Amino acid sequence: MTTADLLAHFFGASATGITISNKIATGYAKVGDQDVCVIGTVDGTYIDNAAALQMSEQVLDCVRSKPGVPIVMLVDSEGQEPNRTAEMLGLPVYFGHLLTCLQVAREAGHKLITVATGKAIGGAFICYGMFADSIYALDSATVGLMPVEAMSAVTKIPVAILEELSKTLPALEFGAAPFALLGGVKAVWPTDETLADKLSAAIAAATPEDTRAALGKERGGRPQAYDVQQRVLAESAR
Amino acid sequence: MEAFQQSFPSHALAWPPSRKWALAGVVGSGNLEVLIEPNPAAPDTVSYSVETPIPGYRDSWLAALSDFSAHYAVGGTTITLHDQGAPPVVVKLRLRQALDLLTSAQS
Amino acid sequence: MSLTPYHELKARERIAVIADAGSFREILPPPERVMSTYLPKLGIPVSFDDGLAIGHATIGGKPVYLAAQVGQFVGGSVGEVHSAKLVGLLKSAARDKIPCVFLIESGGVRLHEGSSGEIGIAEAIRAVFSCRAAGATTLAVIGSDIGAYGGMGILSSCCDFRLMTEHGRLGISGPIVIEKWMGKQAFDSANRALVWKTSGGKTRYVLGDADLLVNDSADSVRAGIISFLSKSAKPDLAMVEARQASLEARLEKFGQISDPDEIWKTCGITDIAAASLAEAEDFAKSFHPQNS
Amino acid sequence: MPQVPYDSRRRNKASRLSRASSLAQGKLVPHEKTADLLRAVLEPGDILCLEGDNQKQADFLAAELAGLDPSELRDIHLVMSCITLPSHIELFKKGMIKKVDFAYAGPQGAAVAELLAAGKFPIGAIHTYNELYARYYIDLTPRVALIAAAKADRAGNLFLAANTEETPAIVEPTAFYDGIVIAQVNEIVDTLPRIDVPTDQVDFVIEAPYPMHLTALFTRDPAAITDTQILMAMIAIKGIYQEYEVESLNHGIGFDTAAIELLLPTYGEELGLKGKICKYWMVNPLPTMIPAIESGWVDTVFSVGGEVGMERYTAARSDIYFTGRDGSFHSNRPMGQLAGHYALDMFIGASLQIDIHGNSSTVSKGRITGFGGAPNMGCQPNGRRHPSKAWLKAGREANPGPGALPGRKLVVQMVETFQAGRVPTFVETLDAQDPSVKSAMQGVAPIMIYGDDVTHIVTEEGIANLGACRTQEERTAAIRGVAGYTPVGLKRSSADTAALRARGIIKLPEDLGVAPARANRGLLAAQEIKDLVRWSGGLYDPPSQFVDW
Repeated sequence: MTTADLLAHFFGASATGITISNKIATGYAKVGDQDVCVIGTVDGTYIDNAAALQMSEQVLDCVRSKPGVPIVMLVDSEGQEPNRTAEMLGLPVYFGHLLTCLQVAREAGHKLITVATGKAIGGAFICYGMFADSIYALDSATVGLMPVEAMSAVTKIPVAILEELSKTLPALEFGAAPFALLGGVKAVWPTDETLADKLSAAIAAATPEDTRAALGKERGGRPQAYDVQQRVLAESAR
Repeated sequence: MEAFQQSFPSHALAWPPSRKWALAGVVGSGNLEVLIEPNPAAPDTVSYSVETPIPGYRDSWLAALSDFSAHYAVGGTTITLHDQGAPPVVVKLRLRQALDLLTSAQS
Repeated sequence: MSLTPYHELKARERIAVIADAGSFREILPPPERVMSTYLPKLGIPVSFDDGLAIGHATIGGKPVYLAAQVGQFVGGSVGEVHSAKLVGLLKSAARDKIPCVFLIESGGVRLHEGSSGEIGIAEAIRAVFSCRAAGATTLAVIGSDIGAYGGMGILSSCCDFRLMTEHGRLGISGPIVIEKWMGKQAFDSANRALVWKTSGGKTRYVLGDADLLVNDSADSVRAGIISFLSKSAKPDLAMVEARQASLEARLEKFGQISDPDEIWKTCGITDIAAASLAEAEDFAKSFHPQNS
Repeated sequence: MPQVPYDSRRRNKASRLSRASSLAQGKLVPHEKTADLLRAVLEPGDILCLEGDNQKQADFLAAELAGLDPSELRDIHLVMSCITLPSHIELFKKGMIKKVDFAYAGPQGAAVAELLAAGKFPIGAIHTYNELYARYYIDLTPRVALIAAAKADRAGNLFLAANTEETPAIVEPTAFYDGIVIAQVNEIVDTLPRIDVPTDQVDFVIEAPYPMHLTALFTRDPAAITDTQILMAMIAIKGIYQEYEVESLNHGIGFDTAAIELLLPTYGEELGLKGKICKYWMVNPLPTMIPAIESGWVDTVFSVGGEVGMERYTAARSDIYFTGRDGSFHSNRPMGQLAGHYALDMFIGASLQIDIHGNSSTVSKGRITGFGGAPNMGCQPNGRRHPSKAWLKAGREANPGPGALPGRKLVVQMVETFQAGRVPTFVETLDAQDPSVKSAMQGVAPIMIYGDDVTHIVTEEGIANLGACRTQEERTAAIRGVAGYTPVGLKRSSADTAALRARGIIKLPEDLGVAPARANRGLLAAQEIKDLVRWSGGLYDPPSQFVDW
């Protein structure tokens, strides 16, 4: 599916309000009758310092000029740019700034909704999409830390072993469905005509509580996280 | 991963120890972590539990642990070792450090 | 009091020299054996604390929550348990409105635990901002050779403040990954001088990414931490707008430079060799960082 | 009447030079014409010497040589000290070499083993350094030598800079027996800082398109020294350096000896040993010696080679190091090895494996590494006559008979009982004794240091004084006594160990008054490379792979 098709699925005719420049989408559109601000990556692009600034500028514009308008984050990015100059100029700080802008928006009453539309991998997902109130993924999206081949290359654990283990450990599997089992996305959406309605409902339902650990426990994909968090909270309260 | 348990006779630890537990070392290449916990039920015995990723050196481990049990009063403790390829000299050093920490005055 | 080089210390030794003597009360201490369930399945040794010691302490008499990562254990990496301990601690800090200090030494997400650590870091980042919203100071202390990379580099950049030594490195992609991606000509990961000039404490301080640069001694780090405990940087629109402008200016000014020495020179450092050798605090005094 | 040869080599050299004459202007040949030059001067069957040791490489000439077609170059008898570069391996893959005599193949050990298995590595013999250089004067004199120098002037004089190494040992026999010497240089200049090789001994000079490869082989980062190594260093200082008053010595390149160097200004000072031990050294300019030098411990250092980054420091410390008229550092491998053989109280080095007889080896199965220079120093110099305190004391302990030398060199092996990954250092039988390894060595096991030469073994468990043992059984019991929890150590009898301890043949840390609890990195005079730079007053320029600031 082309980017234009995808945007049309979500935003209909209002998708014309979204500009794509350097594979970064920014602008305003409507989901049903609801005005939304859109930031995102397309075509699996790598996120660098400039891309982060492009998105943060859009968030700031929204906070300044469109009080309370929900911010929809679309994610189709292979990762952060592995580049020495980017690192030298402080890539993590650019990402931290983007996240801080989103926090300012959240505190100003903007809802934050993410849809992983394509690749949503590693740092590229952490640096904005995973910060949302509610996170969703298309069934065709490839979501996760990294494919098992890449994992194998770094950990030196053979691919066959990782693949075998991933049958019982969704954390090691790569894709939207296993990511949902971990609580990392709330729901996986089929790419069809109902996307706009689903997004609209998701915006309406969004609240800022982070429920991912509870969800991961409930769905069985991340059995320890919630309990450990709760134990720490209980012990620290003594 | 090879795992084994073994108990040795040892003189009783000076009682009571000043802490409920003590940890020495880290799990890292050529190193290990040692957790020592009092076990008053068996004051003249020390029980070891070892996990190591390098199989085939059980005899070597047990000889080192036996020597440590004989040289130091560690009866009435259980000691758990998570190894990542530590040589015996480091094993004995961490055991000593953990024991010192368990019995030293609270800082 | 200790002049021991901070970067040489292990996590628990750091806690011992940073916290007021005897004040540290560990949460989920080693005997609780809250450990990774993934690593044994991969034949990798586990650790009693999963590479993270957390607890309550006082530093300079002020109550804090304190976390220290064990860089030796799977590179200080963040898996399911490790991240859950971080999140629990941060939520405790937000609830109790007391500062949270991280002694960071981590390459980022623990690959062996796949996406669970990734989601865990994302949760921890949300929790960092809960602290900031509550006015509970979050401070990243980066003074180890492993530094703060990957998701931990991003998390550090979300904290109110970053304190670094020249041994510390702050980044996302490590040099080996970049070398693989760009080629050895563009970035030789064995060229440690370039690696440190790219991501090390001095360059991060020059560019304003580290709020404070201190000497590599436990005492200096402790004193530095104390200096932040009564401050916070609660995010608001004015702050992020100013930051947006400064980050844009940085990209404009330095975007075409590839040699980090050029950045130092542009920032007014004339004798690069002497500045490279200088003690961190002397270095920091010698010029005004490019800041936001 | 048969024709008696008088000057056939000289006439042969003349014809080779005339074939090459169109390629050179004087002695200078442009680097683009290197292959043509090699084609012109080389003949099938030549003994060819290619300079390359474990630090300095005639890498451009090696690459040009490997680029020739086997139809142009064949039946070469290669003589060289170190088979180090991929281009060296290429010569064998292409089948150009009919025989090879060498000393060391460390970095290419696995590739050499593979070639050997494929029948493509026709070994003449594997030597120690000085043994090979000696044969350059006897039966392996090169017809053509390809060497490396830092600079040349237009007349063809050469400047070798810090890394003189073995260049003179190659050039002299070649030049004086009508061979041809071709030098690659980093640059050609009008005036040389000093002349190390006169143009009379040089036939051609080529300015290489890139500087010769130099490895910082002797730089040990103090940050990587472990507490165990510090413990062993303390044991060695008290149990050997102090005990024998070792004045002149050689150190290896390991972290164990680096720890000793860094303990001299702290632990050694505390023991009051300054001025009494470690005054005269035959060792490369080790960065980890800077604190000891700056603290006034060291009188002189002579070296077999230079070390990258130590150029300004050595030049500024000409009371310590040997320097030329230009002020810069000078080294010489054969002479350094000779000095190491005859003029030292002690050789101390590490090893990968030691057997129950005290033999040691760095060979592991599947790798052919050879010897290098350690055996030239790690042996008893039976031609030595001058006494020293340490030599006489070790000699007395050996209880020589009326027909024996009165003294012994201290030959010390310093090893941890286990290598990384819990691989035991002490073994009943060396990998070097494996038939597959021996067959490559004409049936002789490649033993680096022989047990009969070794006087002491130092481990983290203590010291075994093999020199004072009376029988082979005693020697084995002493080795088992310090072999810790290795399979070799587990076989010890506590009665034997106690008896040897009572006689002082085994010394444990407590016997020496060494407290293991003190063995930690805080005792090092420098804990990281930057500390060494500070000690040097900014004169040491560490290579960028060692810089983390």
